[in-house]
Amino acid sequence: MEAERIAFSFISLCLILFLPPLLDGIGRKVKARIQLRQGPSILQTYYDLTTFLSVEPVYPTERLAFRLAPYIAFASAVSAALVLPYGRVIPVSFTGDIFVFLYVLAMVSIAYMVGGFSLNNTYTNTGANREMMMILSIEPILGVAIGTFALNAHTLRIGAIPFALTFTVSVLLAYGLLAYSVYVEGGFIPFDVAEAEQEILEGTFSEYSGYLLGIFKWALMIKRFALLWLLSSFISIPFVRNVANGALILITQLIVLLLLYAGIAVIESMNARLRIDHVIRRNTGVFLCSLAVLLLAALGW
Amino acid sequence: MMEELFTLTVILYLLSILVVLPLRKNYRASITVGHVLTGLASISLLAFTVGSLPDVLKGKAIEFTYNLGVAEIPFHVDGLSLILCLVLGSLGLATSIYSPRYMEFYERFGRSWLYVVLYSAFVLSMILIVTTSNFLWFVFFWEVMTFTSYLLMIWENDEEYVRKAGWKYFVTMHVASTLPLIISLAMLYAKTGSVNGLDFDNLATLHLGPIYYVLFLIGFGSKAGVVPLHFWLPDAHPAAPSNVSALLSGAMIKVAVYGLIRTTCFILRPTEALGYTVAILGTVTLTVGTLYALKQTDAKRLLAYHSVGQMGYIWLGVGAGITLIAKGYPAFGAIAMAAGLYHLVNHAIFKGLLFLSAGSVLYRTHTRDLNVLGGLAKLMPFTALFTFIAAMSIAGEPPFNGFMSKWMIYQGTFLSGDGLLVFCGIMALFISAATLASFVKFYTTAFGGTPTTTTEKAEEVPSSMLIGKGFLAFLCLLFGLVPSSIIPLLLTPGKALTGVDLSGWISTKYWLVTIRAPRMPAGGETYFNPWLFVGVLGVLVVAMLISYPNRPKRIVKVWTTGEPVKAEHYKLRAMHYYGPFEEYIHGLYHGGDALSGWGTYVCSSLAGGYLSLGRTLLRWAEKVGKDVLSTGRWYEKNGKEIYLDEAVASPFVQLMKGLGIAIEEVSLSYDLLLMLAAATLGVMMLILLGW
Amino acid sequence: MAVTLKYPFVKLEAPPEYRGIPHIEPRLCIGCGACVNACPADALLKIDDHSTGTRKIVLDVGRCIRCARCDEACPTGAIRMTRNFEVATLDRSDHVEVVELRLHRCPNCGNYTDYTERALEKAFQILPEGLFDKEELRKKAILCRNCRRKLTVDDTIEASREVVG
Amino acid sequence: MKLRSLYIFHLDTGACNGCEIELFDVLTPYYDAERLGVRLAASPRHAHAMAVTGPLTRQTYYAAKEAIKAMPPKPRIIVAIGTCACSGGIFYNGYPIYRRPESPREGQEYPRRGGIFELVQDLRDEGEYVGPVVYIPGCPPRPEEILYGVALALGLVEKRAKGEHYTEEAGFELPEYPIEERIRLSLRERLKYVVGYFDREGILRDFMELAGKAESVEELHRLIEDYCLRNPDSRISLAMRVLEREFLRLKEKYGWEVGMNAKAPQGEVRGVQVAVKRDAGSR
Amino acid sequence: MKEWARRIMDEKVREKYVNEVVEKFGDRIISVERNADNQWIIEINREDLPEVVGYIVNHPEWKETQLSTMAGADERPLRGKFSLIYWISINGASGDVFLGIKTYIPEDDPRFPAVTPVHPGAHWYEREVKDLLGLIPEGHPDPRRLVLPDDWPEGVYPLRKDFHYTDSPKREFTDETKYPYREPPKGTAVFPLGPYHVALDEPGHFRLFVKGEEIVDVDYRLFYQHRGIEKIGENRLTYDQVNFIAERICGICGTAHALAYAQAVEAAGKIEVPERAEYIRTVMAEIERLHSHMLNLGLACHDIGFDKGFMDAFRIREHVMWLAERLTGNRKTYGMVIIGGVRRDFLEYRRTMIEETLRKLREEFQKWVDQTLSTRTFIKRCEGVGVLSYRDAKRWSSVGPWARGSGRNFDARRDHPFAAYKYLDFKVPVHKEGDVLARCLVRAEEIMESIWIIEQALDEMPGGDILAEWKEIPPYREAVGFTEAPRGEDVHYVMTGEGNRLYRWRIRASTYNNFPSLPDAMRGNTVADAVLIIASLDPCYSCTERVQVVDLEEKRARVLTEKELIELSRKVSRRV
Repeated sequence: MEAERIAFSFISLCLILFLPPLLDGIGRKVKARIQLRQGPSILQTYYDLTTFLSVEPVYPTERLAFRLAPYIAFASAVSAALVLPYGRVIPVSFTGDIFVFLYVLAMVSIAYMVGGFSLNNTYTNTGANREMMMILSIEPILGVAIGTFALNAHTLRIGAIPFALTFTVSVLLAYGLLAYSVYVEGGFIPFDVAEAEQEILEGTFSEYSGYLLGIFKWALMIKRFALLWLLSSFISIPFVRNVANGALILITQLIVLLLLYAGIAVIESMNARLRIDHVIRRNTGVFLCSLAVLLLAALGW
Repeated sequence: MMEELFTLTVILYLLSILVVLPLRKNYRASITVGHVLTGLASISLLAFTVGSLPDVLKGKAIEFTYNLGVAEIPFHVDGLSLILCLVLGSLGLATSIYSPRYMEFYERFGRSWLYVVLYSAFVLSMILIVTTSNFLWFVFFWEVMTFTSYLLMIWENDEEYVRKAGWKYFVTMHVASTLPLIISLAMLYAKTGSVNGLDFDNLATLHLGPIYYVLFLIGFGSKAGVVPLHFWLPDAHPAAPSNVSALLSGAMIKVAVYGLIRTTCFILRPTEALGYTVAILGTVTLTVGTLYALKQTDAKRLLAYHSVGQMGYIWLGVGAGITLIAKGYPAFGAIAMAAGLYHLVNHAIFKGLLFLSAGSVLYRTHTRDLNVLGGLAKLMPFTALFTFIAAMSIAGEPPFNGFMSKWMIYQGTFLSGDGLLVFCGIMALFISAATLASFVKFYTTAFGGTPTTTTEKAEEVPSSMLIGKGFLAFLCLLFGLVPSSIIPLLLTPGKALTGVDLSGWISTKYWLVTIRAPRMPAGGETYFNPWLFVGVLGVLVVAMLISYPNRPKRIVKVWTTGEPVKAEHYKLRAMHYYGPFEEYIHGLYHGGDALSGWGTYVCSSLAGGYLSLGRTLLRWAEKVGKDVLSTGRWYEKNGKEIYLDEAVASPFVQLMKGLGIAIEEVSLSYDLLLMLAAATLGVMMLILLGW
Repeated sequence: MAVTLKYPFVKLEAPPEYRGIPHIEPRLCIGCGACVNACPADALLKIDDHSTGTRKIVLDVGRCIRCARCDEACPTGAIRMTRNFEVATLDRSDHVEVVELRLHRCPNCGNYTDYTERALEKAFQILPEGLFDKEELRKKAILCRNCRRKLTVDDTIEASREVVG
Repeated sequence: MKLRSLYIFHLDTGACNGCEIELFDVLTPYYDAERLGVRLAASPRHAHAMAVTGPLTRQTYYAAKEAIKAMPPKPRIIVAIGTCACSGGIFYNGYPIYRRPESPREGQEYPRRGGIFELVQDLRDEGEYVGPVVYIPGCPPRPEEILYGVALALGLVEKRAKGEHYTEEAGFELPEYPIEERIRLSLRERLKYVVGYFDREGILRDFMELAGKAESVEELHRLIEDYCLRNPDSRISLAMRVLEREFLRLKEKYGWEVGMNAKAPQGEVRGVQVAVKRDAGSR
Repeated sequence: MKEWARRIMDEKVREKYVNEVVEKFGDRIISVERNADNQWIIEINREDLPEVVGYIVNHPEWKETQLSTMAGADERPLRGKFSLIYWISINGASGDVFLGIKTYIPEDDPRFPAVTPVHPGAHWYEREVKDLLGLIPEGHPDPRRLVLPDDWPEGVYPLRKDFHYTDSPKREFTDETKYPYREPPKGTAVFPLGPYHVALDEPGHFRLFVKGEEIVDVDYRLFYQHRGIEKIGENRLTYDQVNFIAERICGICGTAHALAYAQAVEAAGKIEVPERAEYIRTVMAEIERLHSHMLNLGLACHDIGFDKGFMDAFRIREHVMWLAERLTGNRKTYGMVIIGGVRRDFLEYRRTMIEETLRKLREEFQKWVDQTLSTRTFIKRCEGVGVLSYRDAKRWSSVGPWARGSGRNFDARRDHPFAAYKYLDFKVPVHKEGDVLARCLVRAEEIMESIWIIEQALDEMPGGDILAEWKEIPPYREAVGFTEAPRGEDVHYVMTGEGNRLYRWRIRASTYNNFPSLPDAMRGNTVADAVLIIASLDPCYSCTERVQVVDLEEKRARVLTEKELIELSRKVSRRV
């Protein structure tokens, strides 16, 4: 058992670190195909990343906050991903870890914001500002989804929720809310307002260069991976929870993850970016509707 | 032994009052000496707290009585009191270290002796409030606390807004806080017939009616700044000197929570209705307070609104605890209450620290307007670091203390299996993000970017001020990383209330915490280990830093897309933050416009007598002079945007318009005011002692 | 499906109508400089060196705007737009095409004229047989401008003298 | 140098938009530079390469300098897209165009100076590192050409361009045509007004072939009618007929004796009749 | 000639306009001269400039009248005076008249009363004249530099004849010599957009003064791309060569510029262009419009992150590019138009190619329109954004789809029929809403119209030569040439000179008239929309900005449901 645990933990660490660029590459390829072009190689994101990581950065400020932000973001993203289930193993697990997951993931955004606000540049400032507003508007929806799961499963452990869920109307709706909030939080088009390239030059990133940028981008990819892995675990585990074989569960999770990435690529290429006020309005609307889900859950449906 | 330590604390405070009187010619010396004594007093209070822990954890309270000859003051120190003692001790210590240098900023007002007298009286009154076990004395000290805090608050009395905030505070406290307490005191006195009968033990044996719940809720709620009685707070706290703000926000409003728990849970019975009320009031408070805070660009006003918001968390935790205890989940209820109290301690520490930091900024730059601040991290690195720790704590980021208490509050609400409480938890989660947003703004506008014309001459504050803040920052980390150092203490009130054994529900080993919910599937609970998190994060950061060393060889210009832009213009100002979001919740902010008319109408018809008092006072004020009246008009004229909170409070505003004009006149002369306050105090004391 | 072309990994021909980079066919160029006059971008240079008697027609593809005015103006078809477009390089000297031609030397005074030997030959080709007195023309045309003027003046003086005389 | 990923920042130093749009085109489905790892960067901080278009006006000079200085210190590849960026193009000596003091504004130097090189040289003088410059001439270059240049920068293709220096040794040819040279030149000039400069060479070649074959004016006329029947393009037919008329007119003018292939007609009115016929035929 | 064209080009109608002006100002008019078919030059004293120009431009009945161009010239070698000429076009399907209001300014007192206070559309023209010729407009609201680079010394005027065209005088470049931007209004931050912003293809600096994300005001500095083309054209190049630099004024609408230039010279030199050449010019101009509009629609998608729309628009556009390459030898800068005609003929196979491409294009573009307009996020981003009111459009003399999206109903192709347009039938799409979506729709509809125009032109194309021979152009004659470029009316003013060279050449690109109205469209929108609004202007030539009073009340938001939009797009496509 211990050997399996160590093996799975190691595999999960490898997945966390090295899978996200591949998934990003797949997303890019799918998008390219939808646009009827050949698109980059699936490994292109690795190339991009290694190229960035080999380039010496320039520093527009000597401020420590600016220089440390990418490292913090990276470390937080990896730490957040470690509380998720990989097969039957969760590298780090404890009660209420879903909040820790959210807060640690929020640290990626905090690093993004602090980096963006640490120097006088309206582009980075606006990017950071928008990132915060995104979090503000999506947090209650995520909260309702978690609340519904907690009411249903009576546990707040990510590892335990999918195993303990009983499927009711409210839980199914909560899945929808979770998927929506994961999509928004991941900053996919039309919700990529914080890193909008054409409007605000990728926000905070507009001042990062070289390996600082590489690390930051890597961190964001890991963040997306963590979010989608959470979703894919929630989707896949209830179907395979009686299967004892951890490897099989892991493979199911991976397949669902791939499908999610491909699906997201399709949605992304079919949409224009929204404005931040559109996003807030839409999210608030979803939140108000989601209260009905909570009511259903409270009534036990 | 413990009793003597406590007495030493009291004596040291009294001594500090006496010592400064001969030194009053020398501003600095008197304040330094006074604060050395108060610092020592705080240390002795901390020593008392630590020393009493073993007994208190076993459930034994420390009881003793001071016989003053004319009256006896009984004391009863249990877990709940000790939590507040801890807060008062640590905050008192920090402000005592911080204040001597900081008060130089106010040297032009002179009167150092008075400041020390008031400071000592204020802190001492709070210590006595949380330890005394007699309701009469409780109310008496409560009044002392209100008076001293009022006088400290209007220290900068040549500023219009300070005087305005002062009378707002004074009036609201007397109408909404002291009055209900005195009414309940009178009713209880009528019931028991003796001062001794007002001992808490005795009162607990009485079966008191629901009217007391209402009176206590109003009385303590208004002091704690619970919506809708919070409107005085955002004006009052920024008006005071920052070290006093730290005490006001860090300690005084916590005393109200103590009062609430002490009265409603220990004297009265915890009921479901009470619990829900407290929890919902808490949720409303945290939502309203924080969303208002989001919009502020005045550093201290922002912090003050956050005090409102964070009090909401405390109330939510306590309310959830009361509900669950009343519903028959004693263990889990105790945990939820502990979560609320945990947040109480944490909030005292980080909010104290934040006010001290804001004070440091004010001390060096003479402004608290976040729009004009910037670039201080470079000039005041330690202040920046401490502020960052405090900001991350209040935003609830792991591994700081705010995260631990919020995490426990979420657990307490989400796992309660009660839809309403879950909703409260969701709002708390949401508002946590808003808090983060607000503090990202607070930190980055003041400390981020390049220095502006306002800040370019700033430098780091003196080391004594830094030590004061450093102590609090250390506590932030300590309570975040080693929650088990305080959780057993926090659990004692719950234990005392329910009398159940909590082992198996919550366990604390070294620095590890685990919580079990009532209906949680059994097994598999593991510990949350902040150190593990810190370890993983640290290892990753260090590993990346080693692989990609981060040493700027030279600094290039910021990218301005090719055309040079002045740095001062190339920055979002504090007021620009979160514009679209605020615009979207604009309705909440400005619903007041519509509500104010309606509210005024309803309230005026409901509380005719209440208003006639105001009208009488108005008539009296007219006699005082027409120019004085202009102040009232000023208030009306300049309140262009009527916020929702003020609309709800419109009867109070009506009243205050009258009262305020009177007090305005009085407060123009500080000495007169002092005399008046002393006289009122004396009269009250005489009345109380005479009974 | 994907419509992407495989270029640059496979060869790709430009369409026959394409105006690619110009190219001077050195065997046809007579160094007349018509293209130089026509070029709006001054991509073509005419550099005469009267000391060594050479004329360089320099084509700089890196300055050429590919308007095909030179193609249009060239009397011999020496400069043509090709269909080649792959001229990216790291070294600008790769873009330069130089045709170095000999200038005609005046047999009378020994100075170099401002036209090339080839231009002269081309001129003779254009002149129709028998239309003019070819020998006479040859005698005059090969002279440089100064000598020719002198010859003409001399002739006139002589003729007038005949008339007067 | 072999890069598998190239973030390009686009720097317009006063171009006419043609090159910009072609640069955009390179990213679109038919050319899809992303498959080579090329992406447009949002900020020079991300860029490995700078795609420069335009002749470097004085107003853009300072901003462009800032932009290149804002790049990471290496590799700082410069991709000069278009003739203007390579050498200043048609605008090279306009008054608002930047030139280094030592660069002549009029001159006989070659390769021609101007464009981005002036800025690169200034930066190098200041001690800034600037990587290699890839010159992609064209006005505007085709997207393929830009792809080729980028591929060259990435080391995916070989350089093909080569400077040439011809001297008299290359040999000299005076090509002989079936018809007299001065008539050919006149016809060539006339054709410009009928079908334009581009198509005239082919039509003239065909015509000369026919004229060479024809023994008499009637035969030439017949051959041309044949040719027009075979070739259904009305414009070419028209051109051929115009050529025929012009040819006969010139023959008439210069006299039939000299350098004649097609024999002179017997009667004087012959040429006129042909012309009338052509007018009828072209309707 | 079609009936509508005959009506517009009616001699009586034309004279009515001229006569009214002459009658109105009577004695104050020094001379009236008809210098070309539809062009009159009226000479007046400089004091009367604002009154006369203002009268014609703001004439209440001549609704779509506008200031087309204004040129200053250094006529000191000829007359010892500077000259100024304001060209006003009378549009709106009522008559085909260009009025040139000319005045002379003495050398020793180079001042004239500014027209800008009467008609803001003259703002840049007058600033430009000040920069390049040193003629000072008195009473002009914004005396800042417009065209010349920041490091250009004061008092050197490049367009004066005593300035040699290769000179490039310099002054020290310091913070003081930097362009004096306005101080940001209180409580705003600066959002510098450009010169090197990823969404601007060209350098231009927009200084957005923002409150958070909301744009409060805009200041900007353009003319980064000022290349001194007019000076080069007047000095270095011959008549024929100028065509090629005219084509390189703008890489997107080069043919329109080359055509406008050629038409101006043809009008001045009275050169008759063969009819076939006119048709070929028309086809080329429309092909250019096709690619330009598709480009713009694609870029609008790109700016809001709608990559599918961007890629598809460019994919469809590539057919046009390939077609152009086959027809002219290059994908852009066609090099087709030359004085007197065109340079390449349409052989049969090229005709077939055009027809095939158009068939493909119509089908695919229709699909694109359907798909894009059914993307809700796209509509959401474009609707009610960047609203330019009719009043502003008129005030600033805006042209092209930018103005037609705001309800201005004029088009140089219809109102001043040039090339072969007088033989063809087409509609001018106009939308009244004034937002980005309206402009997108105008462009989409124009694409369909263009396809229809090309088809007609191919069908009706006559035989004959494609190039007229011309020997010499008489010196010192003035004329304007005008075309409807994809972005609106392009006007070139020429004054012929000696030695096969121009004396004065004034280029007025369509964007030049559109740019100053940009701040009006941008105010009140958010930063996120800024690049979209700029893209919807479809800027192609660098111009500059001005200061003016904020007038937000005019802005009306419009609500159009998705269904209506789809209907609309269907309607567009069904028509052709």
